Amino acid sequence: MTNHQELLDAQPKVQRLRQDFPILNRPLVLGGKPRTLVYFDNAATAQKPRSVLDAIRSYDENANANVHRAIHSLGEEATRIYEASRDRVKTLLNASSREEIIFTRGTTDSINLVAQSFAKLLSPGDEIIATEMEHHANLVPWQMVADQYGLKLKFLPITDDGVLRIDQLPVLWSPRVKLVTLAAMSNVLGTINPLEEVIAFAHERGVPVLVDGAQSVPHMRVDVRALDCDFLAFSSHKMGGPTGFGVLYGKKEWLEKLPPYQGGGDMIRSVWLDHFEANDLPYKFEAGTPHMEGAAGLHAAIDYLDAVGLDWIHRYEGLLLDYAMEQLKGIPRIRFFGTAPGKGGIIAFLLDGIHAHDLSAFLDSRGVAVRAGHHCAHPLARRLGVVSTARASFYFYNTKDEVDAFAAAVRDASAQL
Amino acid sequence: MTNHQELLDAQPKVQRLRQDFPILNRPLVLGGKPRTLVYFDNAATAQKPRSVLDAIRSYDENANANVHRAIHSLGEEATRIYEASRDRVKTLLNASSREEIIFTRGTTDSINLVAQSFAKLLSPGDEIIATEMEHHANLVPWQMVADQYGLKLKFLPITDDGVLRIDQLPVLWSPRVKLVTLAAMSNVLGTINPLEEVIAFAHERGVPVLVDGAQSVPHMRVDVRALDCDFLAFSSHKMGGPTGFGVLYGKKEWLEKLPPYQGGGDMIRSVWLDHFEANDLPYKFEAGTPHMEGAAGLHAAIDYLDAVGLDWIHRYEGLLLDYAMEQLKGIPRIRFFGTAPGKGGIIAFLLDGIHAHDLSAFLDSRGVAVRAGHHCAHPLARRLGVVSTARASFYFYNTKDEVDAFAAAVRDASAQL
Amino acid sequence: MAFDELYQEIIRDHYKNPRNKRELSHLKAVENPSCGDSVKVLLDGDSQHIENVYFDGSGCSISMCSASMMSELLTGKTVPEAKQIVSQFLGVIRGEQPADSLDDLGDIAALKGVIELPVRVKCATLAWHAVEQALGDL
Amino acid sequence: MAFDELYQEIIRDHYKNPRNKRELSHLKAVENPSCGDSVKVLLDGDSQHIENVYFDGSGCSISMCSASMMSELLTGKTVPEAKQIVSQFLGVIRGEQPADSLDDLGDIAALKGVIELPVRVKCATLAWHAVEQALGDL
Ligand SMILES: Cc1ncc(COP(=O)(O)O)c(C=O)c1O
Ligand SMILES: Cc1ncc(COP(=O)(O)O)c(C=O)c1O
Repeated sequence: MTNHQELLDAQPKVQRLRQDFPILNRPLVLGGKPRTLVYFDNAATAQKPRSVLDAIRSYDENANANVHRAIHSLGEEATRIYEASRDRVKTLLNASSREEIIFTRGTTDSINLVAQSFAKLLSPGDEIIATEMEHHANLVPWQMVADQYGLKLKFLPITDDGVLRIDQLPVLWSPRVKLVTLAAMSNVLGTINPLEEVIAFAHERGVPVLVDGAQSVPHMRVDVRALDCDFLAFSSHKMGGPTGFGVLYGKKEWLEKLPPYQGGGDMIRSVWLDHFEANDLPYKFEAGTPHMEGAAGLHAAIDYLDAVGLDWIHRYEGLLLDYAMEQLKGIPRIRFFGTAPGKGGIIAFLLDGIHAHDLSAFLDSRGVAVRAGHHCAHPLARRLGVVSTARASFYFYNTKDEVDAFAAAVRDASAQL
Repeated sequence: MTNHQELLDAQPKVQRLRQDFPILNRPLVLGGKPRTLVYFDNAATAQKPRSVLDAIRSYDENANANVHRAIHSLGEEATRIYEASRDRVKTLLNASSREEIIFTRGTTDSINLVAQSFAKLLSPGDEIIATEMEHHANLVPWQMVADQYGLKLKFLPITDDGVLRIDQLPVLWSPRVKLVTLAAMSNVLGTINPLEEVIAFAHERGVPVLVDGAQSVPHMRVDVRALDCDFLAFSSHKMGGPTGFGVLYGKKEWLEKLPPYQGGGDMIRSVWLDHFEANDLPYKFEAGTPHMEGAAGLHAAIDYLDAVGLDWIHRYEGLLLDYAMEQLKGIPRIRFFGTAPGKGGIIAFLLDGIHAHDLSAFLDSRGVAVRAGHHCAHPLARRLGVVSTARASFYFYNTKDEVDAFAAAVRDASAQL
Repeated sequence: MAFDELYQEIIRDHYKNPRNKRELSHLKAVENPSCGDSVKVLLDGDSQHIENVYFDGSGCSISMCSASMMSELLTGKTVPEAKQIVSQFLGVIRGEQPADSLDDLGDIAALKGVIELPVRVKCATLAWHAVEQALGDL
Repeated sequence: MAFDELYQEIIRDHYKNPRNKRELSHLKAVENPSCGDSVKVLLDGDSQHIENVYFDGSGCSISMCSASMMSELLTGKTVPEAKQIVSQFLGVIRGEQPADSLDDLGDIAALKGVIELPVRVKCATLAWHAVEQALGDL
């Protein structure tokens, strides 16, 4: 009940924040009726505040030029904006130095970078440990290098509630294990994994850990030095920034060891016809003209999130989750996937006998946007014994009223479909 | 003289077009004096018309959602916008089918994709032919795979005027040659290469050709079916579209043969813990959440370029080039790099005894933005016997008056430095 | 779009009472990469003529009713007729041919609503890709 | 920025009349990746004390005058003093320390203008990265 009060008390702040998001105030007409958009597909991609849209536009209208190479005023301005964004990410993550922040196309690109480069340091028979709950982005790149370089993948199992079986880590372990990779938060179950324990265990054995932070960095404070992870990957578009942009954080010692990933401009120090010398960090891993609007926009997104407060965001989403679970629980035929304690603001569910597509199409006709499918975690769906689920995922701009509208629509679906 | 008249006659059209580019009308203050920006660094990145900025903003304010997977209205709208952009690129290039259009991060990413995937089909000792004038983006990726897979790189030489020595193609040829890769237009010399001849020669021997179209697609009509190239790579940001986005065109038969490049969401058909099946084209090569604003913006950029007229753009830039060369020619100490007949709107030059950085800093103080350096073509600079050059590169929105201001500033630099 | 516009009565009927559905566990399924839904199709007949069409699979109303309607429609057709119908349906659903051309194909016309919905197009066409493969294998 | 603000008289003088420049063809150069400019630095002295600093290289006014000024400034310094000056200069140019702290280092203060110009920072620091390496190798 005191949580309920806290949720109610937070609503005015949330209503104020919503004013910053043009799309949340967009008129929708569905089947001839005006509806207000209830956007509960935030785990797929988040909406952008006006300050981010303005940062992109201002970059394009005032500063646009190619970075790092132009001795002219626009080039200096573009470079300053691009590099200031790197400094901003460094501060957000509390990284030791700006050389540890690599700009990429997104989480997928960041993980492919590490997989391709790290695999070149390994020998056939070496092992990599992942988990059963990984997103395809943290699974398929490893399958590809395992296939190419003769590596072996092993998987930490989960319980039926969606909790990581960390007790199995010593069982899976072998001296051939060279890397552990896992999501900070599952994009289906909402489970927040015990990263500290995994990292401590691996580090005691001299093995680095990659954290897929796609679902954690947008929703809670992540301090890479406190966490002591070796790599952290995340996407700008899931935290209110532009699409096509993301970050790979890597400890300097590891980034120095890894060979370059893509070849091209900016990642080189010198080039001859028959060979090249790689540039210093972070440029060594940034080939070609970067996504400069992406950098400008992510900078604004981080400023926005910090002003809202990442600790508050995490707390508020927990309140929304608890409230939503209360509202949904009694609905006939409903089934939940992932009920780990302390989980993040994601609810995967089904109504027995109703396909997730049909359910989500029904909810959409009520203006409620949820996702249906395997959520890019096909093996996890199989593990849960389903083909697809519906998923509602929250961000800080979602309200109690939206949860009510959502729960009412699910109740109607249960009655009518 | 009739060319001069044509240039003069075109100025009103150009002045009208300039109104569409907010940054070109931006006030500049340099050393306390108001200046108008003369942006002659278009080969590095182009400026964006308002319609592109509006397309990005409208996407974010109205449709933003993740593509391909969401059964909700925003998701359908986002998918429609993303896929409509693919259709638009298909039409621009006159490709046979939409499956041949892969969205990437840019030219660099497109070429790395082909290099990494194509190399997996080759055997040690196989050969790849490039040219001495390639941008690092079409050189370093090949060095990387040559090193990893034991391939051999060979280079078509150039004349002192910057013309490709295509007569050397039969001399370099061997039965081990598996791919020819070359720029349509050099980003330093402006040379437009005889692609048809190279492609005919290679195809007679059953060998595919990759065209680096970074400098051609923005400036002239490129018809992939008429050209019959096997791959074509280009960047959105050099043609008025967003950064962080680009295209790889590939003939379907080749794209079907190539193994996937990056692993992750969207590029799969099914995934198990220990293996995956790749998705159909074009998705097989598009891993992870795409750059949706990029697609929306490129679509608007292509619409804009088509309305202006790509044939007209090519013709007009030729007029500007001729005029600029006339104005520059008499300046004491000036030296040009690249004087191939029929070249594109790029002038690489030096004033003897003045370093290109100092020259471009001087020009910048007059409001003229040119580039100085090796322009990501280090081996070419060595071939030309210089460390760096200054480079002015035009786009259709540049005017005769801007060329006059530029030439006056170069003349002053020659007198004062 | 209103839910009922897309999920017309006839669609719900085919979903609840699928025609020509039977277990085909020995066949390889065609899958929808975005959700994992799958359909298998068996053609019974000779290289000229299709006597019966059976399907198996799991999926949403749109994909399953599309499979059921497809099986009814192609039963008894010659192979060239069937191929023509498949390409006609796929062309319409992809927006390459006018929607009205489905009108003389019976129940399947009810699926015209998905043309505007690129994500649902994948549901509607799943069974048709499966039968396209099966026709190709004849 | 006006050209003369950046290219002050003292900078032009060091460019035209470089101090302590001589051929050092046997040494490996430090290069600026964005333009190909390069500098080599030779320290003459023992592990405690720098008697002479020589440089060689090719580059723009900013990189060459910075090398020339650096060579003057570090001549006769102890190794710890030299290291301190190098880190002070790099800190200022990168904007991590106040610009005024260059004022008691002589001619080099003329380079404060590049602090606002991230691309030119690479020119100004080239010789200093070279001497940093040379100090490390002592
Ligand atoms: C000829 C050529 N190829 C490739 C590139 C690389 O393009 P991007 O940096 O957009 O990947 C460029 C431009 O920088 C270029 O001019
Ligand atoms: C846990 C997790 N990892 C990776 C990804 C992939 O991110 P992106 O598609 O932005 O590359 C996502 C989101 O789709 C995710 O939720």
